Amino acid sequence: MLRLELRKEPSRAMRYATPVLAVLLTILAGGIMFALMGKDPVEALHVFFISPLSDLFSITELMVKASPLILIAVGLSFGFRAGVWNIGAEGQFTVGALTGGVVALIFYNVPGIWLLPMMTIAGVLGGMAWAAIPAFLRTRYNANEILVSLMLTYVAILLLSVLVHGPLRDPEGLNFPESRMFHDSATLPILIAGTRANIGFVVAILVAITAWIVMARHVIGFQVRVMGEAPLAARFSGFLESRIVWLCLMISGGLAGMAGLFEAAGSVGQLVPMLPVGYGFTAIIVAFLGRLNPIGIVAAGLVMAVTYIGGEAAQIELGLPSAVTGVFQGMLLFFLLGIDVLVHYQIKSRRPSAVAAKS
Amino acid sequence: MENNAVALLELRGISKRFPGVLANDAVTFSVGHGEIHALLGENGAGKSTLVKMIYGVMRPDEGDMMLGGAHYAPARPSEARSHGVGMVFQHFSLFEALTVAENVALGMEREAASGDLNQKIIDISKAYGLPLDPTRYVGALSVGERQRVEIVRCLLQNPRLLIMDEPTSVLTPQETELLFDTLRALAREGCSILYISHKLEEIRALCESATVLRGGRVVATCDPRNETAKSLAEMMIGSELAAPPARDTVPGEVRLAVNGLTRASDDPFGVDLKDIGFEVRAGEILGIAGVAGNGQEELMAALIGESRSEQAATIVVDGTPVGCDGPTVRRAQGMCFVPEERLGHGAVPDMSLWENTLVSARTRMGLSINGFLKNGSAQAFATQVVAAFKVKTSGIEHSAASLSGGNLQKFIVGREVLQAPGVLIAAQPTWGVDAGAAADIHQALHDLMKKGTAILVISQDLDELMAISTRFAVIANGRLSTPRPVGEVSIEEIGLLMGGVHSDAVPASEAAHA
Amino acid sequence: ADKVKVGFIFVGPIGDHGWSYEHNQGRLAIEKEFGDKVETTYVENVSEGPDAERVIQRLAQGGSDIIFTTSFGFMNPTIKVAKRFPKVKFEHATGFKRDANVSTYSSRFYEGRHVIGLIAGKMTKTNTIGYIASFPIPEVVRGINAAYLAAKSVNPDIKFKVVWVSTWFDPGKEADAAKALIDQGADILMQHTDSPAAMKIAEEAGIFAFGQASDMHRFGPNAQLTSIVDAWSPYYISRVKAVMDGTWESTDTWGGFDSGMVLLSDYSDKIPADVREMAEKAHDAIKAGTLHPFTGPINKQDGSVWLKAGETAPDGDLLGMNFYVEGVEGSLPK
Amino acid sequence: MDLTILILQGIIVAATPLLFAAIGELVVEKSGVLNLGVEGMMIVGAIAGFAMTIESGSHLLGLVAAATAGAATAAIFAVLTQFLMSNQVATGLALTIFGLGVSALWGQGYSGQSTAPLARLHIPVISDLPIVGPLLFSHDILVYLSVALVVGVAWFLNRTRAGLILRAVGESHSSAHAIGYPVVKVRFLALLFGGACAGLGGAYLSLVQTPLWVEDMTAGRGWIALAIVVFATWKPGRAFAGAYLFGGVTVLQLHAQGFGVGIDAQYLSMLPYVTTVVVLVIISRDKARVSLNAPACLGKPFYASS
Ligand SMILES: Nc1ncnc2c1ncn2[C@@H]1O[C@H](COP(=O)(O)OP(=O)(O)OP(=O)(O)O)[C@@H](O)[C@H]1O
Ligand SMILES: Nc1ncnc2c1ncn2[C@@H]1O[C@H](COP(=O)(O)OP(=O)(O)OP(=O)(O)O)[C@@H](O)[C@H]1O
Ligand SMILES: [Mg+2]
Ligand SMILES: [Mg+2]
Repeated sequence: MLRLELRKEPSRAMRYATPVLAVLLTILAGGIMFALMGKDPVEALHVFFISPLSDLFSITELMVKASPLILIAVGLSFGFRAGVWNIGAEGQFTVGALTGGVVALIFYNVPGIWLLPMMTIAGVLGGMAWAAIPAFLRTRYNANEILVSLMLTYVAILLLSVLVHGPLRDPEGLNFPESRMFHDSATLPILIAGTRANIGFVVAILVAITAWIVMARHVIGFQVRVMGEAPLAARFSGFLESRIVWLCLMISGGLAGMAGLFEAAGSVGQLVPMLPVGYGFTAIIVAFLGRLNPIGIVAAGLVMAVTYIGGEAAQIELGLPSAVTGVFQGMLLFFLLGIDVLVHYQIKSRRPSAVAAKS
Repeated sequence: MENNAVALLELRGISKRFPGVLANDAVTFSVGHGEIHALLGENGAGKSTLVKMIYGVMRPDEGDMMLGGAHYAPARPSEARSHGVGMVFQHFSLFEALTVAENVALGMEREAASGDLNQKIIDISKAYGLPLDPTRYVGALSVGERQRVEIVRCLLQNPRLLIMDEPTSVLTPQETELLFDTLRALAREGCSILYISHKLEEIRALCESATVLRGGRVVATCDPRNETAKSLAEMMIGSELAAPPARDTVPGEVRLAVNGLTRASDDPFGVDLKDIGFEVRAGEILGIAGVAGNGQEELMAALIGESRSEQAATIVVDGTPVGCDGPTVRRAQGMCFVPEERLGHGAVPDMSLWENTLVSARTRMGLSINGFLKNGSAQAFATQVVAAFKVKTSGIEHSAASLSGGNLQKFIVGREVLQAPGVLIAAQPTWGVDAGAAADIHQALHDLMKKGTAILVISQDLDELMAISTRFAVIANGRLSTPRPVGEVSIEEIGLLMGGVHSDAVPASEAAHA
Repeated sequence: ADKVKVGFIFVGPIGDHGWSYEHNQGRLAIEKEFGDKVETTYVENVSEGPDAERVIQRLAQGGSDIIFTTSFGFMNPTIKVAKRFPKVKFEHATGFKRDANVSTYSSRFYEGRHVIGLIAGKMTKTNTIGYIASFPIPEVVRGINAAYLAAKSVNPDIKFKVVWVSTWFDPGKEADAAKALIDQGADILMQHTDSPAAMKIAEEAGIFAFGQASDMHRFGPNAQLTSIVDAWSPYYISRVKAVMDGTWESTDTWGGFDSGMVLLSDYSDKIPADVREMAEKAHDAIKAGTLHPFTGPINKQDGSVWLKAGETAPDGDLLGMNFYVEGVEGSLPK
Repeated sequence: MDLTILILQGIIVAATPLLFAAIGELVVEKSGVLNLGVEGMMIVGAIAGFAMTIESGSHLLGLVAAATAGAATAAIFAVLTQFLMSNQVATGLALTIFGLGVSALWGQGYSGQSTAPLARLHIPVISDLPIVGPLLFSHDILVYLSVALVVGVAWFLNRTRAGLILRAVGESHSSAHAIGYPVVKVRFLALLFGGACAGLGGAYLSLVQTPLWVEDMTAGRGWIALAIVVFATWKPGRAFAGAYLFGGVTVLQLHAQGFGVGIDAQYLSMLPYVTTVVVLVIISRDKARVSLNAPACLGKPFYASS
């Protein structure tokens, strides 16, 4: 009979080992699932996990897919550490794309190197503005930010839809719901010619590094950590809860807005109604997979990107349905969360003398 | 009367091990029928652990128990209750958002809780002089009333054995007297009582036998009526007790002035502060006594700046009004604070000791520049605290949660004292700390006072306040009595003040005779 | 020779029983037609956002000879990838951008809408037709106008109630919309969304409905009068054949009844003989090119003249249609 | 029939799945656990109910399967959060993603299949009464079950000892543990109940509302159910009101379009979400009331040493 025993201190070794263990367990469980579906597990796993890393194009696409996940997850990690649950990054992403995109469309025929920075600022501000609503409603009216931010996601997506169907629609586009294509100085510079890998990835990495420094070495990060671990100690330390709530929502909203703008100005190049594809939600998993640590999040973002691109490869090469991706992501998170217990607890076998009933 | 030859409860070789601690080591003793039996020991000696096993919350690793001559091994509290064992917990096991009646029902068996419970509660609480309204929410009750709920819950089940884990630490002297009457009445009816307390005078007054634990082992059995408080204490700690430091300073200028502090509590079940005013001068220790839950938390929050006032002048430090400022500004002005709750308030449990210095010493010790943390300086400061206050730890990298309660308390007091504050405000500075460490902390406060710091100590421990403070006041229901020199107040008067009878209403001399 | 590799990218799940389902039927038809001379692959549930370009490129890299990108939102990604893979042939559904190796194709669903409009106009007892619409894009607006004009032509009292559900695919919402329309007196439902939920509701309510995209008979054996079926198979087979023969060229196909790309499923026997005859006549006339569903005089909703008497709508107007014709109630986003 | 009655009937259909999910989650939260995976449990219930009904031809078996599948999904959450002490927010999100994936995989063979909708009750005479007949006595069995659940849960929580214990566990798990209540077991059972309810809510979509199986058919209703619990301030009666309010706004905006109000449909589609936020704010403003009703241990992990 096994039981869990609280460790005196969280285990550092386990903190690093558990994500790896979780990925391995997911691969194992995935192999079993493929076998049950009548596929050769080795081949299927190869397609799912190795093929996305096997050529330049795939690797650049991994960067494209991972960039928004990393940006959003890094932002969310601040809130999640402080106990501020912004579940509506998807909406902030959408509004950021919208506000930044509007700048691009206003200057659709005015090129200039100032344009992209201006769009980025507009995108960040848009994301912040959308996140300000749950921040205000929580700090002022005590309204649960999980639900408010989530409801606002639906509103944001509908807002994008109504604007792209109406005022932002491409005048030469036969009234189809798409904006004009952004011109060159309104699109993100490409890193590797002939691919879609753009400057957004570099920005995402820089943001992650900055966030790591802030989290580890700056009072802002300290505040956030203290708030999450012991809210009373945060008050004792002189940190105001409402200010931390605002701070976290502004950081996560701003970065989600930036990610949205980068999607619009990067891999898509215009505003389309289907721009939000769930990055805001997946980023939540990425944040946890990366242990709410910005550097871990970079790794987790790439792992998550692999599951998406691997999922597509599995469809193309093995004819597996797209639902497999969701099952995979769910399993990965389950394993991670489950195994996480080893960071704080030890598995001990119950002494035989102790009576069986647990308390 | 039942046969007294067989003890009601008999423990034989009970052991219980926690990771790294042997909490109980082959404990053997017995409690007779109708006996009031004391269980003594320092903090962490294993008293609570032992009674939790008797009540079925935990199970012993080794040893057996006999109840009324039969084998007794309760697997869960309900089994203990069905054997006639009741318990009042050290940390209450109540539910704030539930009513008194619901709380009582939860502590009873289904059958016992049936019928007109409200009437039963009213009846029994009247019979024992413990008035209670069964329909009120527990969250709205005072601490004393909450304890009544726990006791009534036990009494309703006609217990053979009643276990009380530090029941008086939260009561006024008058309430304590009332409780003792109840317990004596119960004992006369044949109910045995196992009584845990650190208040040795109480034990001498109430109990007819005592078992002393040290480090989980039984080190002595005695009749407390034949002992002195000093001899009991020395049995507990196994060595001589140090004398309290002498109070030999002359107060200087006013360093902390609080005027007309009125504030509604943030907690719906909290206590509002009403027009609190006092001064603390350099070189003096003002002690504030009071029963828990009479506004101490709110006062502490207002002084720290966790809850701010609208008027800056309500709190003045060295002539600077800081009533509207937060803790950081107040610290810059010279204030330091030791909150009552160590883990989670004074320290972040999962952060290392050196990171915990950043919680309160950033400003005064210059542990950050431009918002960037100077980890090296923080580590150096933490090392200094650990050395100066003899904190037992294997390193400043270890988490606050890994320290024992007393050592963490030493660390927190040290962290504040070493910041050389002009004003130090400490709540329960020695709560849960053993006699040795308590003496060290008292000495540190004393030294600080001598250096000209104005110190305010809020405590429930009257003995402590009497020992260290120069002036003394009582907080009751959000009001503070007028501070007076320690020598001038009697225990009876304090009792009345703690019960909310104000010295403003009753002149001190009269109160003393009341 | 090597097998011809054919790639597909679908916007929804192939199990949606609407748009993606029918495109997948076309894929299966290719496999059936050419057997082991072809190899098909597909990727489903690709959103019309940032992922599309990668998936298309993957299909191209994977050696596809011809790739069908089956939703409007895939237009720009298709064009971008096509530039990088000049040897691969691309076929984009419902768009308007072409290239040397990019063809476009679409169906004149409005021809089907005309016929169901006629049937509905004749068969409604309450003179109220419920119309469940997705998004106000030209194709959907065109469908509403076509059905309305036809219904009006046989029943001057006809009223269309249009409910926009702002989704292509949310069965629950489509069902709620269907119920709302029925409650408001609609006794015939039309839909321009992809799930068969409305058909199910019509069946339950004992009223009539027209299916969309695929034959929804099994969801409403009594309710379905007919369905406008997207029949992509003939087009797909001919395009793959062209690749095999080396005769593939960039083209712009907008096929209707005449090309077999739009079909009406079997008429229900609930349709009275005279109505059926009228419907068949209209169908045949459209097929033969003698009848155009948008033939003037037609005014726009605001009363301004769109088509003069006898004038037929130019394709350009139809492709970008963003106005209601006179008589339709409600407003469109500007 | 009178349009008002028809609209009310429509609202009942739209509200019932929300009510099932919300009342289940309410019990879960009352026990101190926050399970954000309602959407995942609903969709698994939707496919399970549909698949079983197709395979067995029995709606009853379908409903049993839906409840079982919902509970089984919840069991994953329960094991992770109660035994392995994982973070409840993250686990709930994972459950949603997992549920959507698994249901899509499972449902591959069932899309496009069709079953008869769940029969509506018809009581001779009573069901034919004007107004009350169609409004109250002509629904499918699940509508009555959902209402019965509200009453039952309210009774359970406020009038029974087991309900008292459940509330106590949600209020203070350490006190409950100290006086001998099995915290983990209580929470486990509450989670299973919540899962079963969510499963039934899902089955209501696939067996009554549409009724057919399509991927992602819950389309966010699980999240709405979570919002309803908060704005009900954890009271069953108010959860009923919340579900009907949301269902009402959803249905009424469709009707408004049918009547031809000149507002863009997307703006109308935002209404239910905006309403939810507004009501949430109104309810949450009174901090004292929320904190009196909110389970104090909501979302906090519990570890009993020894
Ligand atoms: N659940 C637990 N897990 C691990 N160690 C524990 C646990 N409970 C108690 N201990 C340890 O067992 C020892 C005895 O604790 P116990 O609470 O019985 O002391 P006590 O005599 O009641 O002290 P106090 O006077 O402070 O109440 C202490 O070292 C304590 O830290
Ligand atoms: N839950 C726990 N898990 C692991 N170790 C614990 C736990 N609680 C206490 N300990 C360890 O047991 C020892 C005693 O802890 P406790 O806090 O009871 O000290 P204590 O004996 O009361 O000492 P002090 O008088 O300083 O308070 C410490 O070393 C502490 O690290
Ligand atoms: Mg201790
Ligand atoms: Mg104790």
